[in-house]
Order: sequence, then structure tokens, then C-alpha cells
Amino acid sequence: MTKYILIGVVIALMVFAVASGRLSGASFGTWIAAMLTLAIFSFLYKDNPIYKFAEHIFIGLSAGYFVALEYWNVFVPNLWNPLLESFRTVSPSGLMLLVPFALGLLLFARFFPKIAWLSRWSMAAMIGSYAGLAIIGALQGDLLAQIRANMIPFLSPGSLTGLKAAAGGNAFFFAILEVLRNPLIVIGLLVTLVYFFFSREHKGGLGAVSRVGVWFLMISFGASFGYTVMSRVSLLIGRLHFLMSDWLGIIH
Amino acid sequence: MAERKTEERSLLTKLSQIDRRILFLLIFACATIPLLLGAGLRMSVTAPVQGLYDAIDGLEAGSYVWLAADYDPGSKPELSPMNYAIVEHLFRKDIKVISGSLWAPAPPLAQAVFDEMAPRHGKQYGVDYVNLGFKEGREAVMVSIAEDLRRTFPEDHSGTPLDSIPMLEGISNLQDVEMIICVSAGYPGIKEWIQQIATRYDTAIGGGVTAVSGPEMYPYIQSGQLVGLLSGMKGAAEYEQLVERPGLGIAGMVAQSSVHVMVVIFIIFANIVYFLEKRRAR
Amino acid sequence: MAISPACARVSLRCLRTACGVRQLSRFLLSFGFVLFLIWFALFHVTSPALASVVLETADRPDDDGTALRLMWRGDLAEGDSLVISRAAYPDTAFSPVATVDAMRAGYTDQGLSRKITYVYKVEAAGGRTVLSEPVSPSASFLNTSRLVMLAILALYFISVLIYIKLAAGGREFFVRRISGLNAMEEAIGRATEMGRPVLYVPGIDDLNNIQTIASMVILGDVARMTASYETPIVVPVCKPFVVPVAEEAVKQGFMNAGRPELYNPDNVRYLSDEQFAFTAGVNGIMLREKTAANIYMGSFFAESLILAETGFSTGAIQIAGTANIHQLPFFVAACDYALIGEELYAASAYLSKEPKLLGTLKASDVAKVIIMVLLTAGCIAESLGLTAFAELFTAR
Amino acid sequence: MRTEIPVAIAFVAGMLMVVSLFVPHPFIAEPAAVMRSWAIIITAFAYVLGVANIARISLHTVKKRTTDWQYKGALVVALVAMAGVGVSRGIQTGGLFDWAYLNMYVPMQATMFSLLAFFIASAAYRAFRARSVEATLLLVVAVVVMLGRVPVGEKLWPGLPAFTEWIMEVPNMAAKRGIMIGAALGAISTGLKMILGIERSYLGSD
Repeated sequence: MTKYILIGVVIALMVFAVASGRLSGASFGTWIAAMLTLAIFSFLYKDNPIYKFAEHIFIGLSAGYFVALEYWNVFVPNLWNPLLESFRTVSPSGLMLLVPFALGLLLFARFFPKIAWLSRWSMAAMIGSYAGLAIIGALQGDLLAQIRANMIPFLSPGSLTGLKAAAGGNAFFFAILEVLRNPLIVIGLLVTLVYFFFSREHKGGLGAVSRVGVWFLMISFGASFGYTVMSRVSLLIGRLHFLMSDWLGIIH
Repeated sequence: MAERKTEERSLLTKLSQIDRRILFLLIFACATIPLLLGAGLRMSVTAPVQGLYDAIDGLEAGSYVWLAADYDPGSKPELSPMNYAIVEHLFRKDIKVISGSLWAPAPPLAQAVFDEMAPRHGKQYGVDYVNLGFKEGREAVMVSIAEDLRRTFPEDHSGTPLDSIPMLEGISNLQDVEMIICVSAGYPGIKEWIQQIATRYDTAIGGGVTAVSGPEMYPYIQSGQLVGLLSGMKGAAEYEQLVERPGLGIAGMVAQSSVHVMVVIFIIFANIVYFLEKRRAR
Repeated sequence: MAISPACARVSLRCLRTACGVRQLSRFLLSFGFVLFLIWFALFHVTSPALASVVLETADRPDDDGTALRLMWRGDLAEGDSLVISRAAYPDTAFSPVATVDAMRAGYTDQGLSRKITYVYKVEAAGGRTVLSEPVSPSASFLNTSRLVMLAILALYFISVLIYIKLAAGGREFFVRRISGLNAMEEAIGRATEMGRPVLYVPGIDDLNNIQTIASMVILGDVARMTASYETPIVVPVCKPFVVPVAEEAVKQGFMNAGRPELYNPDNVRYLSDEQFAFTAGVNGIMLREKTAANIYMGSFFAESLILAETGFSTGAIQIAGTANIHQLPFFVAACDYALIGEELYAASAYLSKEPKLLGTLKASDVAKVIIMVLLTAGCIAESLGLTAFAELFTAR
Repeated sequence: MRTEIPVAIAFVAGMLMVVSLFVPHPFIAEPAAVMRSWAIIITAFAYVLGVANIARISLHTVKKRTTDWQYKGALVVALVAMAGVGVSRGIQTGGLFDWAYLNMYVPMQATMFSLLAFFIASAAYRAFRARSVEATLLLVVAVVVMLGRVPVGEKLWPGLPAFTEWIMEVPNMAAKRGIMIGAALGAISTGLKMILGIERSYLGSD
């Protein structure tokens, strides 16, 4: 039953597409793009060879794309050119680039079990650098700045006068929300931190506080949930827009 | 009576185990039909979007921004409209744009935005904007260009040495730009720009993210580390409305609304069925 | 021209760094420099035409020695602009640097070299010109504006190391009950009653993700429980490198339960390292083998809701855990229990009793308590209008 | 040799990054800058290594004729063709490489992610249940946010966008900040353990 509905819809769409009489307008590239789009969409019916084929082509293409980009945007300007230049001018500082070159090549030692351990040197240089950068990033961007940003007055001074001025109805509702803003930010962070505290059993008073922490977490997860739905739907709209405007030309 | 009850129950079970492909068709219809009808909706502008608009609007003509295009085709429908709307605003304000990417698939996407917008505003490559292309190295690149741009980006995307690009003459590092605007699909992206650059080099940062990471950015907005933020296609649509340049963002909003309503109906309906079933079971 | 403060500043800087032979020589040089300044000021600066504008230069503090600050005051009006130019002393060929609004507090000239001495010339409207004393930028050894940050980092580093040491020395650390972890035994028990297998998905990331490593620890414990219940366990894996580690964890779990003979190498299955192909494969296992308990622990992405949906439709008890916050909403909405964020690491520390994990957990708990105290103090101080406390924590 | 040198390298590299935040003097800043530019180059090599690995595993499958080898063959052909065209003929706008990117890479990746709209909808119908107080709270907020973030919500109740924004700015922000602080502590301690060689899982087993 479902199968027939689906086939019917697909046929109807195709007839619609042909009838709209704009198919000739799309370029060859757009046709390829549209076919590949439909190939991936076919996964919605079920996992099938056309989808699998398109998926593997995509993985191959993207890997190949990255190689070319690394070559032209990193290797050529940041390694080959300065190296050649320093060979020509015999500048020792430029020759220092031989070190990362060698470390980069050492990564490929992984493919040869006997010398595989050599690739650790390069891994260590990379992992060490990024670990260091992650430390200072988390420290200055997240830890310190976020603690500082939560040191706010428990009641924002303007909010109470706002409440008095509010005329009722919606305005009164939002004035109350404004009064609650600072206290909820201060308390919300504290109770969330309590939930992620592992050195005491969460029972009694601590248990109650940590339960409030869970509520805050759940509200934030609900917000993320809504936003994620939004994100995915936008991506679908983008694809449908491509099919209907670039390919079929039925919308502008 | 008992017979009717079992019938109802089987209907409930049937409804709760409906073939997902029927749901897929409903979603497909909800997204397609509004796009075909093509009506625009006015919307109110949220504070983080207004924040970015005001920050860009406050820049002086002739100042520089670093436009970090850190996204890929996987989130193009959300982020490309932002990129268009932001570049529209920047070009209108005669601000010079330096674009670079930490995501390899980004440079052609960023280039497409410039290719469309530059002729419209009479902007010239190398004088008003430049696309430096992709650089591998995530946070290492961020900190590097904050100290020395040419060491990390000796050439632009098409291989022209930076020293022969006129607009970059007085620019030696990121401390020379007024603001970093990051259009960000994930890691590395706007979070890392904030962590590595915002406080260390005291640079204003704003931008746009996919809706998935939007909620995680709110602490940075409250702390002032982000001057403004566009989240997802809705953020893009609000910005399009502010700069009065309707694009895919606004075009998609009716479809977005109708699919959201459908998903909300799904959740509510399914939970009603769930409660009825649970009550029956008791 | 304000000479004496400049002298005082220079000699102060010398005194501050005057230790060691190099510093001593630098001190002597600076002393000569001060004498030179006096000479220069007497013969170059105090020309009467400049008297109305005073120009001061200073090194920009806490930097790498590439910038100087210029400050001016005097007889300047709204709308005046100043043309700043500089020369490398003793060369007198001035080249323009910037034209700025005279009402600005000052100007920072960047991109300079520590090895060059600079002289600045500022021209104001009406042909008024003022020259600065020669000055060169200096580099700092410590960015004093980041001292608080450094102290916090150092304290945290030390406490992590101390707690790891204590844990290694056999100190017992308490870790609170994690409800998702307790639910596992119940779920496995139910699978046993129903005579159906248990499914354990360790995420789709490689071993370089610490969540995958935490997941392997939990897998070992789950495998132990399934072995003691004599219930089969299926572990689909997405990354080839994870396969041997997962096999080892399951084997070890069976050994710990005293049932090594039950271990079946077919338990751990490599499906595909493509995200959606892997997801389709796991869905197939759920539908075909009717797994009664599904456990998802590790780094998950978009596949989280697809897996949880299928598991829900087969009626399995589902327990999930991930530190990928963006996927938690779907696990919470579709699973029976979820380990939220750090709970995943806490669970692995609790189960493995490994010092480096327990020590880190403990140190981070202590840090959280301190942070909570600071936050409360900061909130009270701000409420009373004392902003200085919060200012301490401003990152620069 | 096999462990000491890598641990020493990681220590020096990591410490340079950390210390350069606090010591602006060129005697730290300059080596740190050099280390960063090296990291950029090594990371680029690491990416090529990853690609080589994909090619190796796929070729192995093709050679062994195991399941789905035909697909892996197509993968390798696509990889070699794309990389070959890109490296030999350049990546400029309007070229063959750019064409393949725009008409093949872009539509396929974009479509793959758009599939999730369907999956999320079916999960909304079939799996997201208000089975506990927590899950109920989550779903209620999700519904409010989903309506509040699209123009249609504004038509239902004009205050909805502002209310949604308040949820984002207050309870959501507080909880996300809590998670962020915990994650920052975790990132710092993990980074420290890597730099000091306490955590060496990245080195692999001997």
C-alpha cells in the first residue's frame, strides 16, 4: 500500500516536472546535482544500491577535494615555496621548515609496522600543541570569563521599577520575567554545578538541589531540541529549494 | 462494548506504529507546498541578531573585518543566507572584508557570495575584499594570524602573494581588524575564535551559527564575548529583513513554520496516544 | 616638555630589572641614555613654538616589545587632527604613521622593533610641531594583567596532580550513585528473563576521542554483568581501531565474571565506518535479533535519534550516555535513562578505579566547590555594589 | 626512545602554547609562533595520512572482493580523480575541480544532512515520550521553542518570540554555562595530562 502511494507520488512529481516545461533550462551540472540529490533522498525509502553508490562517491570526492585543498592552500604556500626560497637564498631560518616536513612524513611510518613508532613523534608535536591551545582557550574563554559573567547583582536594579510600571497583561508577565532573570541565572548555574558534583551522594538537601539542577538541564535540552529540529528542517528546505528553483525552475 | 474497545486499541496501536514513510511524505508536503506558494512573513527581530546588526552598523567606513567562513555544504542552507546578508551590510557600509576559512570546503562558498555581491556594489577584488582561502590547523591558525597574518597566509586563495594585494598593505595581523565575523558550522568555529582570540587580543567577535549550536552560544552573548549572533535560518531571515535583502532565509520561513507545526502535532498526538495506551494497560 | 617623569620612569625600569650582569650593563646603558635624553631635550625639544602641546611616549606594558603609546594634552580644540610621524633615531627622515582626532586619549603605534629607537613628531593645526624623546619599546617577561588567570591555572594544575597522586597511593575516593549506571543491571536482568541479547553501541568516534575510551571501560563492566547472567552481548563498532580494544574489554569482562568460556569473538562486530551505513547496520541488528536492552555510551552524532527511535519501536529498555551535549535531548526523550555529559566520565572513573581518572574527577569536584563559593561571593558583592571583586576575574 | 621522546615533544610543544599566554617576551613568543606554524604543516600531513588510510582500506576490500567491494572501488576512483584534477589543474573558480565540487560534492553533502529532517520528524512521532517529569519538561520547552522561533508562533501569540528568547537567555543560558564550566575544567585537566604524558592513549599500544 505505502509502496504504491510512494510510486504514485514519484510519478506525479516527474509528470509535474516535465509539464512545467523548464527542464531544458537547467545546465548539465544542475542535472547531475539534481540526480545525486535524488539518489541520496532514495535512502528514505530504504537503504539501496543507488544510495550506497552515491554515498561512496561522495566520500571519495570529499577526500580527494581535501587533498587538493591541502596541497594548494597549505603545502604550496606554507611549505614548498618558503623552502625553495630559502634553498635559493641559503637562509637558515627558512630551512627550519625541514623539521615539520620531516615530522609530517614520519606520520606515514604508521603504514610500516617496524618503524610505526616513529609516527609518535609527529603525533606528539601535534597533540601537544593542540592540548596546550585547548588549555588556554578553555581557561580564558570559558572558565574565567564565564565565572566573571555570572557575578551579577541578585536583583537587577531596573527590573523592580519595571514591574511597578508594568500595566498588566503581557507587559506585567514580561516584567515578572525580567525580575526573575538575575536570580534564575545565579541559582540556575549553581544548581547545575551541584548536579555535576560527584563526591557526595545526592540525597536529602543536596538531592533536592541537584533535582532542580536537572530541571534546568532539561529546559536547556528542550531548547536545544527545538533548535536542532529547526536546523534540520532548514537543510531540507535548502535542498527542496534547489530542486524546485535551480533544477525545475518552478519557483524563483 | 468490549469489542469496540479492542477495536479502538488496535487503532491506537496501528497509529503509534504507522509506517515512517507516511510521516516522511507529510513532512515533504509541509516543506514543499509553502515553497511553491512562496509567501513572505514579517517577523520580529531578536536581540542577538539586532546586536550583530548594530555592531556592524557602528563600524566606520574603510575599517576592516575578518570574515571567517567556517562552514561546508552540509549547513549551506542555514549559513549561506547569513553570509550573503552580512556581506551585503558590510559592502553597503564600505567596510573592507578579509575572508579566510578553517574549513576546506568553505572557500568556494565564500567566493560565490563575493562573486554575486561585489558587482552589485561596485566592489573590487584586492581593493575592497579578498578571499584568503583555506588553512589547515584550527586554533593554531587563529592564534598565528592574530600575531602575524603573512606567516600563516603567504598567499590568497588563488595564489597571489599577500604583499601584492593593495588593501592588505597596512594589515599585519588580526589586531588590525575591527571585528571578527565568523559564520560557523561547528569545530573549529565561533567558539574557538572566542576562546583563543576574544580576550587574548581584545577583539570584538560576532557571527552566525547553525541552529544546532545556537543554544550553546547564549553564555557568550550574556558575557559580552559575542557582540551578536544569528542562529540558523531564522537568524539569517531576521538579518535579511534588517538589511532589506530578502533571500533564502525569508523565502524558507513559511516552509519552516509549517514543518515545525507538523512536528509539534506529531509530538502532541503521539503523546496523547501514549497516555491513552498507558491508561488502557492499567 | 615633561622630562623628569620620563627620567624617573626610565631609571625605575632599570632598577626593577637590575639584577645579573646583563641587567647591570643594560642599567649603565640606560643611565647613559638618560644623560642623552637630557641633552636631547635641552637642544631639541624646548623650542618655543611647541609649548602649547605636550607629547609623552611610553612603552605599551605587558607586550612583546612591538608597540609604543603616544599621549598628548594641551591647547587642542574639538575637530583638530594630529598628524603623527616617526623616524628611526638618529635618522631624521620622518615617515607618516597616522592622522588621528586630537580629542582621542592617545595612539598606540604597533609593529615596531625592540632593536630600534624611535622619535615621534606630532603636527597640530597652525603649524605647531612637537617632537618626542627617543624611545624604544621593550618586551615584558610576564603579562601582569593575567596574573589572576595564571594563579588559577597553576592551582588547578597542582590539585589535579596531587589528587592523581593520592588516588595512585591507594586513597579511596567516593563517587556518587549514577542512576543510569544502576539501571544497567536491571536492564540486563530483564533481557535475561526474556532470553534476548544485550546491545552495546560505543559511539561512532575513534579512540582519539576520550568518550570512546570511557565507553570501553563501561563496556568491560557491562560485559561482566552479561557474562554472569549468561546473556549474549552484541557490540557493533564503527571505527576499525576500536575493534581490538572493544574485544579486549569484552573478553576481560567475561574473565572477571569467571566465565571466559562464554566469550564469543562474534560479539564484537565491525559494521562500517560510514555514519549512516553503520546506523543502518545497527538498526538491522535491533530488528533481527530483538535486543531487549540497548546501551549507547560514547560519542554520538546525528544517528542518536535514529538508533533510539528504532530501539523504542522494538520495546527495548534503552540507556544512553554521551558528552556530546547536542545529542542529549534526543537520548533523554527516547531512552529510559541517560548519563548526562560528565556523568559518562564519572561512570568510567568509578568503574575502572584508575588513579588518573579518579584524581581528575576529584580535582574537578574541588574546583567546582571553589567556583560555587566564588560565584556566591561575587553575586553578594555585586548586589552590594562592590564591583572590585568581580573585576579580579576579568579575563584580559 | 619510543615513549620518552614523544612525551618530551608533547611537553615542549604544549608548554610553549600555555606559557606564551603569560610571557609576551619574544624568547617564548617566537618559538611558540614557530611551533604553531609547524603544527599547521604537520596537521595538513595528518589529513593526507587519513585520506591515504581510506584509500588503503578500500583498495584492500577491492582486492579481497569482500562485500560491497564495487562501492569501495567507486570510492577510490572518485578520490583519485578529484585529487588528481585538483592538484594537476588547480582549484580556481570555473575549473573542472570547482565544477565537480559545486555539482557533486555540494548536493550530496547537503542532501545527506537534510535526510535528518525526516528522521527527526519520525522520531518525534514514534519515540519522544513524556515518560517522566524531566522528559515532559524537555518536550514542553521544545514545543514552545519550536513555535517561538518561527514567524507562525508570533501569529499565535505576539509575546511568544520574546518569551522564547527569555527561555534561551535565562534557564537555558544558566544550564549551558554550568555544562561549559564543567567541560572547561575537563579540557584543562585532559590537556595537562596529555602534556605531562600521564595520558598517552594517543600514542597507541606498543
